[in-house]
Amino acid sequence: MSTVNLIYFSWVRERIGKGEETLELPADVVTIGDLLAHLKTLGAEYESALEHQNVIRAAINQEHVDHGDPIAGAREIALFPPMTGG
Amino acid sequence: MSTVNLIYFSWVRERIGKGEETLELPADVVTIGDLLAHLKTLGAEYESALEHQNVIRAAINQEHVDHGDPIAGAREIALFPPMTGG
Amino acid sequence: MTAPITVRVQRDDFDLAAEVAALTCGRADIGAIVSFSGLCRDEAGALNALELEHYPGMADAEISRICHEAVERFGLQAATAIHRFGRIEPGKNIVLVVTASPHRQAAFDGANFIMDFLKTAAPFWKKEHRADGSAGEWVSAKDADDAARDRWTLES
Amino acid sequence: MTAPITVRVQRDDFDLAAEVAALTCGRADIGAIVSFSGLCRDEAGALNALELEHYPGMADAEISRICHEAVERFGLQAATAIHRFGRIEPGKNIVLVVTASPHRQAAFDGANFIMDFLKTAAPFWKKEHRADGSAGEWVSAKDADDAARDRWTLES
Repeated sequence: MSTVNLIYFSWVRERIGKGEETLELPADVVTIGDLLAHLKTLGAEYESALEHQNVIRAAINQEHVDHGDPIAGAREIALFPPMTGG
Repeated sequence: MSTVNLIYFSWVRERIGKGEETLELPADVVTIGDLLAHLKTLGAEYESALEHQNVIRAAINQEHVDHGDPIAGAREIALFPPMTGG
Repeated sequence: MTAPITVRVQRDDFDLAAEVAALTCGRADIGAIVSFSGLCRDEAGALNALELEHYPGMADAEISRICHEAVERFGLQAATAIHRFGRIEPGKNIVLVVTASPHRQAAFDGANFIMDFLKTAAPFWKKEHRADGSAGEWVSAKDADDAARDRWTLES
Repeated sequence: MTAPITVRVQRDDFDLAAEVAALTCGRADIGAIVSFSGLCRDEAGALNALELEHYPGMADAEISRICHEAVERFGLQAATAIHRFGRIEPGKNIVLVVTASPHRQAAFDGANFIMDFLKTAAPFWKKEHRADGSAGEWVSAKDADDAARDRWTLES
């Protein structure tokens, strides 16, 4: 088990219904993809937020990562839709 | 014979030694190229100014023209080097 | 000498003239300055405002990274990027990018490059507040923005 | 509606912020504003000033023609171009171009296009006044400027 701070933005935040939370992750959650699959088991709000898993972007410790990247060492993992700034 | 106002800029002006003049042109001066050839017969200052004839740019009534363009109807013909503004 | 880079993420508006003056700072070796201002746009009168959400910390870090890359790639003499967050009404500023270089094309390319990556990599999200009071939608990311970003890799 | 085009050829300096404000003029349908400022540049401390000679009348007419072409080609909402003449010292403004459009690439392309044609078609000539008091040279036209202009024909 490892503890991470999760932080959500935009409609991911709205659908999950909170901006951040701290979770204990099972040892078999190794990558961002594993994390997304794990979150979707936590309830309908997570299922709705992460339904189109491919479009979800992630950052570990405030740097962009891919779904295949490992989360080992992450203090903060952010999940959000494609960015629309500028 | 036709009468035109000639106007010179940059080093064309400096080498000819004047900014403008009014000239009577012989009837066989039909194009800008003819005009340049004619001017070069008028003295060493014109020869020096128009020596590299290909680089000389021309405008008739304040619009860019090519050396082959006719000068018929010109009130004002300007001769100058390639532009270096901006 | 490293080129000065100014990055700010702020709620308040910015002053184009002041940012350009700060960037040139009396230097005589700058030949070209390009600025890009991105504004909240409303063509049909249907929009009350945009709400810009951002990821504090990461927003600054990403924009800084993009500016450093632009400075190195295009040999810029200076770069400034300011991105606002919060509620922004039509006609108001959202983002400012300013680049300086000895020659014009590098300044144009640098500002263009920063904007393309800022759009696709800086963690900001826009939500609409509609004039008719209906529930606002989150603005969708555009494929065209990804394509604009990708041309910088394809060209090199 | 025709896009407002502002062209001025003047001895005095210009004010970037005032020109941008005049161009946007409270409109809410503009999404992108790009400005280009060209400055008198002196890297080695060898230059006292540039003297800019121009062809009165034709200078305004050529710049207007270029701006109209840019507005039509890129669908600009507005364009401003101001070119100074006379003595201009290092660090001071020579030229300003501002473009506005709904989306960013048209604003970038429009300003870039106007500058490329302004450099090669607007009747201005630069002469150097050197710091050592020696006779100044007329600045030579650059092949690179012709190449930059020609890419707009090759691309289309």
